[in-house]
Amino acid sequence: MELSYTVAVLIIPVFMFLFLGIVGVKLSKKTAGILGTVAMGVTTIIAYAAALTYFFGTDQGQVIDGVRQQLTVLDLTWLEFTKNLVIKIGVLLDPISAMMLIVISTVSFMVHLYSLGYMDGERGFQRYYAFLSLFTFSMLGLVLATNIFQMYIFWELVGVSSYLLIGFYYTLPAAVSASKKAFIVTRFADLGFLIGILILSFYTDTFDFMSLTTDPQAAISTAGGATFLGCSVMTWALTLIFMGGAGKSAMFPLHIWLPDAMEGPTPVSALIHAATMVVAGVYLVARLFPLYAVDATALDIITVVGAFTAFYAAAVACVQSDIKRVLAFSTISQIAFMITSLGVASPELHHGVGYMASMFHLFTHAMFKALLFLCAGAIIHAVHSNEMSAMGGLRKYMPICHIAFLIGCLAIAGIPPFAGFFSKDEILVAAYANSPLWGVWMSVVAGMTAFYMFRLYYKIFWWNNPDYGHHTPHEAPMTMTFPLIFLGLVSIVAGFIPFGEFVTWNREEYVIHLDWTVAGTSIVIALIGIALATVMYRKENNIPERLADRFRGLWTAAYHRFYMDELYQFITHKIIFARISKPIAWFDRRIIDGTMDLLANVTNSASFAVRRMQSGSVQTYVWFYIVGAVAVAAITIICLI
Amino acid sequence: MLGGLALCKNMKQVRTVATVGASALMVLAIYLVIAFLGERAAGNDAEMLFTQGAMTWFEPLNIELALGVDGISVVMIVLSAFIVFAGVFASWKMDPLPKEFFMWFCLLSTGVFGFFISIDMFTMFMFYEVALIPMYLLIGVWGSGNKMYSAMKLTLMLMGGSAFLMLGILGIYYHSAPEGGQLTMNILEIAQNNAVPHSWQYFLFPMTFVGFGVLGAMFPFHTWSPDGHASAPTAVSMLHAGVLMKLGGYGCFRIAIFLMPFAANELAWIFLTLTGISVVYGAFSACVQTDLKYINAYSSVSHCGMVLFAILMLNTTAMTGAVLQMLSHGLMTALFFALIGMIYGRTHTRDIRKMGGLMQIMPFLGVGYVIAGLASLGLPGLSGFVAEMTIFVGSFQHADMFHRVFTIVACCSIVITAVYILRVVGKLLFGAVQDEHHKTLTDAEWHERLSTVTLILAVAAIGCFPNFFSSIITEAAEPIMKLFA
Amino acid sequence: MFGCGVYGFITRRNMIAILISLELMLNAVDINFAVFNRFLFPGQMEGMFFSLFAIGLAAAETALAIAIVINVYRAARNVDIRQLTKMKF
Amino acid sequence: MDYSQFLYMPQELGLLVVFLLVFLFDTFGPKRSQSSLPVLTAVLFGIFTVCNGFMLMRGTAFSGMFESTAATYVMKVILNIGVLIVLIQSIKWANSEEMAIRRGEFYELLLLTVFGMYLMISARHFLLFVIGLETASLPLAALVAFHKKRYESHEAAAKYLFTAVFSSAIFLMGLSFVYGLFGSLYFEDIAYQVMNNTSAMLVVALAFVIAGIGFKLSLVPFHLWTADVYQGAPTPVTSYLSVISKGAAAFAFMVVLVQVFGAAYSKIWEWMLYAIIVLTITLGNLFAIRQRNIKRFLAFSSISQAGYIMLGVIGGNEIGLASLMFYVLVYIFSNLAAFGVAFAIEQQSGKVSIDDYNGLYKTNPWLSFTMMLAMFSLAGIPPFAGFFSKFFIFASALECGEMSIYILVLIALINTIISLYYYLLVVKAMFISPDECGIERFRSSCGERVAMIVCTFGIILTGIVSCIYTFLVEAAQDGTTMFGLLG
Repeated sequence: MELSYTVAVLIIPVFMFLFLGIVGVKLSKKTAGILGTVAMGVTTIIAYAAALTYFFGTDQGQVIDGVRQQLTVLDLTWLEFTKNLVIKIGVLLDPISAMMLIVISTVSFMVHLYSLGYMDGERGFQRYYAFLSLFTFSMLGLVLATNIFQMYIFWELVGVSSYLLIGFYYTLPAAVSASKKAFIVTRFADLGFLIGILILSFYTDTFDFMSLTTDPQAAISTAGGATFLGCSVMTWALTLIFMGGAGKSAMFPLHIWLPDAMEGPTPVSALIHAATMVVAGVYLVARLFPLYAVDATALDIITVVGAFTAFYAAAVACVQSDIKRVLAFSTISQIAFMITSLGVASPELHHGVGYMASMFHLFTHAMFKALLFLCAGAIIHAVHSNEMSAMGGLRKYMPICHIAFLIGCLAIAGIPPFAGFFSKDEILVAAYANSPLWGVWMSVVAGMTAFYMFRLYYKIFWWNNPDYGHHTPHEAPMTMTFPLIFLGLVSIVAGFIPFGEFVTWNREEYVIHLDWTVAGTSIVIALIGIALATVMYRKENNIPERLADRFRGLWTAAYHRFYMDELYQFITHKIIFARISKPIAWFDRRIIDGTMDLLANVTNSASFAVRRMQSGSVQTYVWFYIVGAVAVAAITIICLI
Repeated sequence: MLGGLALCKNMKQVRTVATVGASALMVLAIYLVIAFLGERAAGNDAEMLFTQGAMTWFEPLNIELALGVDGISVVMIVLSAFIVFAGVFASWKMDPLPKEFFMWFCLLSTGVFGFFISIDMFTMFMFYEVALIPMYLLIGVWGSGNKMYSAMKLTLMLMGGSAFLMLGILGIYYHSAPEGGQLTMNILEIAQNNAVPHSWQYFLFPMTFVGFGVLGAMFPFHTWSPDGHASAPTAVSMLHAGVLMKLGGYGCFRIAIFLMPFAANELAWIFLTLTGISVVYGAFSACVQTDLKYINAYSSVSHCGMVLFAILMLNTTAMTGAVLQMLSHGLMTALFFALIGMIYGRTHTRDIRKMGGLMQIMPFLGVGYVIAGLASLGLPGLSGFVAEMTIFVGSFQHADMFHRVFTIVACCSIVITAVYILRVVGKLLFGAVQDEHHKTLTDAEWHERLSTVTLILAVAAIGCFPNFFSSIITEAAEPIMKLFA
Repeated sequence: MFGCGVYGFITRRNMIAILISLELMLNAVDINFAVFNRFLFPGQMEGMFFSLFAIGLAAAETALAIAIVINVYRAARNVDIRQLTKMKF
Repeated sequence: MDYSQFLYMPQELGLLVVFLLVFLFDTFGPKRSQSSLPVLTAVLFGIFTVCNGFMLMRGTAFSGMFESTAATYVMKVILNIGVLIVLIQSIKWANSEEMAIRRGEFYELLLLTVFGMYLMISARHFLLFVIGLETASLPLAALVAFHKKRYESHEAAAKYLFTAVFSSAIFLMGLSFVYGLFGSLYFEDIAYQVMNNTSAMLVVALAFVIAGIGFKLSLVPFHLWTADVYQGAPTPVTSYLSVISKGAAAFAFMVVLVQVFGAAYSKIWEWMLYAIIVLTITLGNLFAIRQRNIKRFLAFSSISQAGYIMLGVIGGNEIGLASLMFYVLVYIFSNLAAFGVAFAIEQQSGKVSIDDYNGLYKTNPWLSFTMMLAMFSLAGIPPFAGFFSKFFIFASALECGEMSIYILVLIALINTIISLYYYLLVVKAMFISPDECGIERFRSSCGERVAMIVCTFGIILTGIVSCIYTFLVEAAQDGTTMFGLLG
């Protein structure tokens, strides 16, 4: 197959990972970094080639009757469970995976480049690049997966590389616990994913995406009317699989790991926790969308979870003071947009526009959120702090960064012609098409998005002019600014890509036409949000404080992220550790072990008890002797009678 | 043709030069695999290969010195060879009485190898006990901590298990042939006769299963494991957790399930419940331990519970998973114990509260530990994932709702595993250095590296190319599981 | 008579007395044999012979026992059997 | 009288020749060369043992009172091996100053008891049986008292003698009932009449007979003399008592129960024996746990071992008999090895407590190695012979396939764990425990070493070399009709 070179996008990073991981220590830091970046550059080129060939190549029968075909480029058997249940490692090219290829390789390459400057001089630089390669490998493997189990495999690998990267500064307790938390929470979600896979494969007897999605109705019907606790097993399976996605994509209530994950190096946050890994959940649902499409219950669950998370995260983002946390909550909120969009994307409604919108938003969001994070990284690099209070008036010191950040904010707020406007608009269209409730809800959230992003923007670049002392912030080096510029440009133009031509739920073409009522409203709402932020945060003033005082309770709750972390803390420490593990350990030591020891002790004391028999006196001996003999006889006689 | 006995003989002669012995063993084991695959490729599809022309040993009881291997025993032998090899290097500087140590160590390995190649219940049982008793001295003499108590407890509990086992074996023997037929100890013949009356199976199945289950650390007979492992010297912990506990699982299916399919089917639910409890219970217990070896021991309880759990699912996939899990757990737990031993050898404590930031001081060991941890919590690309997934998928294929629900319960353990592994890794390796004295410690030496790398490579090999192993195992598991079709 | 012997063995303190009790028991056996032979199986002599042998055995036992009792007396200066409890438990 | 019938008892005659030679040498031999008596005895007995291998004669003598079969012959050979080991072991001891003037008696009495055992084994009439039994036990009382200067020795002798006489009185009482019931003391005659007889008298008779022989075997509750006597007696005598006389009694016990009262098996004595076995094994073990004196410890361990041996009887079949003999053989090696070590240490340092063995491995590795083998073998750990003997004896017990026997075997098996515990305590003392006031390094005497080496090889090889067991099974099956009558 012509596209088989796509495999190279998997092989190069994994090779780099092993290479840098094993011999990296011996290389100089510079060599390691450059090697990693170059390798990533090659990967990017190949990925682009593959994606573009897929989208624009005409001669391979890729498009039949206006439907883009899914191409399985490679499928190697990796592990055979039964005749039909086989894990294969392969490469599946279809619109969404090709799109993801572009997203991942672009952002990853930018981050590699950026890190050359950002991570300069850090301890374990080689290790950092090794992990980045590992991540890229796993993420690409995830999107190119041909079957659900391959996806699960890479899903786990992605989780681990995220764990390793979050915990990169392993001497800091905060980083360690954040990485642990991230891993465990996603692991918990993955449990759902795994069980979902088990159920799904049990009833459909296949892991393969192609066979699962080509005829979803058949797959569902093989499950028959099997139900479990009132719901059909398929709903269970799909919901559980979504749970996996929700964990990775930080949906409420499994979102708690993401803000903490910001303890990792900022480029990592940009790559993993903004652009790529966190959208894996969206991707998962999109991948299995044909199945979800026939199960209204599962879709409803997705919608509700998505919509609630979007609102919740936006609300929290409004009051955070750590810039990376704001961005993290904004990410959660945006991903929730995508999820909601998928949830409302029933094919019957408006040609399933939500699916396309979701993917579109995924694409644009990856670009501008990566941009925002990289900007934030540059800022943090300059002021050595994550806290807003340590910033202000930075526009004079870091002009490029300022512009780039502004572009990002505008994009996320949904101001035309920036990328976010187009994709978000489609989402709102889809939401309104589903029900006005969701439409209004999502519009409000969009407004909040504009508000908190501009709050952030003003707090960083305007607000006041603190005294930076002798340590004046300055613009970042070229390796860091270039990615900013590049991504900024992408964020501006990406919205004009005719996305509907490439990615739709049934892989047929769909022409986007702006629905100006919706678009208009959303622009207005966004502008209101921006205006509000401008009023409150452009110059240093006390409005925010007064407001905060006014709604003290609400503010504190939001600031503490509505105590979700504490709740988890409570569950894990007080319930799981103290109420389950400790008692079990106690039970083990005292009861089970105790029983064993007791057996020994009883034997011992029995031994002590019987020693009286051995009195040393011949007469006692004989007494026992005769009694024994007579007793044996007597008992036997009694038994005989 | 490579008879398995050659392995043992070879071991014994070279006991003092343990390295040569272990390496030779490994070469032989690998040669065995190649020969085995060669035979299979040549179209020899007998159930057991390389059957030594069954030599009658004790004629009155029709005990034979019957040896042979199928896919499952082949992989187990390879596993053992690897761990023995690594164990020898891990105990390079054994002191005092190195000669005796290696002598007992070799006896232990002899028992293990003998067990895996026997297809006669008597020889199997004999090797089983041969493998057990050196443990007492190995722990008692070279162990640490509360070693006498642990050694005694371990030996007595395991011997208690073997008491049930002996009764079970004799019971099977006396029902091994239809009325008037020639009684036999040969497992294959018994399986062929399939003559054990159902009523007796109800009695004998629990006997044998519990007998082996004790060694497989089945709840509630697992308490020897934490104490024993905690007190044992490194190489012994490695071999014990790595191989000896597998004897339990191997025996469970080779004798209990293979010979008494009826009772296996009928009584599976009882033992499933117990093993299911082991899986979750072990994991929870591991969460709150503070001694590295205890953590690992409880984790072994959990993982080995998984082995027995899968065996009881009575289908080929789960069975394959069980054997993979034995392999995987064997290797990674050996790796764990090796690393713990090395760390303990330096810091002289195993209390995770007293250590921290070791990654900075001994990066090699730290990385090794992380890899072992990741293998344990089932990272794809390492062996744990392959094994657990095979088990889960296989178990979930069971037609019975009860089994499937239990599978889900067992699945939960992967989360708990992640919790305790990350807890340890976080406290032990990451963070700030807790004890100033630790800063001067050195990283691994060459023999320690060799031992660690061998195991890591093996773990990764299974993780990356599972189908190679799984096809060998599946093909061996199929004839056994045909009994339940 | 046998019962008497057993009773005597258990209750007497003097070793010689115990020896006498033992003799009683053995004699009871002899009489038993003789009587069974005489009344139940008059046609043969097996029981009688047995009695004779038993008497011989009893004599040997007594001789040996006396020797040992003397030894014990030398060592312990008394013949009280209840003092013979140095080794116990 | 047909003197050719003596040809059927070549072993007894051979033994008598040895006895006479020893006696003559002791009495008339030159005074200076008296110290070579022990060696001479050992050599003579060794020659006799070897010759024994070619002296199998099947047949009966004395109008059926005496019978020689392959089984009895083999049993005697087994005993010979044990006696030979004891003889070799005691060479140095017999030449010690204290023993110098009495060694002749020691050997004569010893050989006499062996003769008694031979009679007991081959007896087919209770008269001969009783004579054998008494010949085997009375001289032992004298042997027990052999330490003239030790008070314990006398106390032990007194205890032994009184209990022994008491038990023989009980046994004879039982026999008189048997005679009263059946009018004959020939085994065959009795065996045919026992069928369907469940009278109370038979039960009492059986109980008394079991008690009488159970005394020799030290089965619970007829065992209480054992520990005291073992402790008090000179160590060679103790080892002799614990293995040889016990082995002979075990065989005789099986013959009496199975051959004579076989027909009453399931009705009467199966259950008696059942209870006795459970009691013996369990109590023996419980007593053994707390012992610190090595000889007392071995005494109690030998009690529980006797319980295991009885499992061969309860099976009541050829395999059972063979397993019993095999068990005795293995037991001879294991226990004599243990006693050999204990004896060597006692000789050297006078220490008899297990606590004194702490750290023995550091100073005397070979002694502790032998001791460890013995302990493992007694505990039934493969690949040592004890494992095989235990396995076979359990196998033979289970052959009848009754559930109750399965339970019995289970109890026995659980008891092996307890026994393993205390055997391991000894091993622990030697290998693991630190030595505070350890025993110094010493070289044991030549005789002791030879004996220990023989035992060590016996422990290692007896099990693995399967032809021994096969041979025993063939011997047990040879020419015996004793198992056909089991009812």
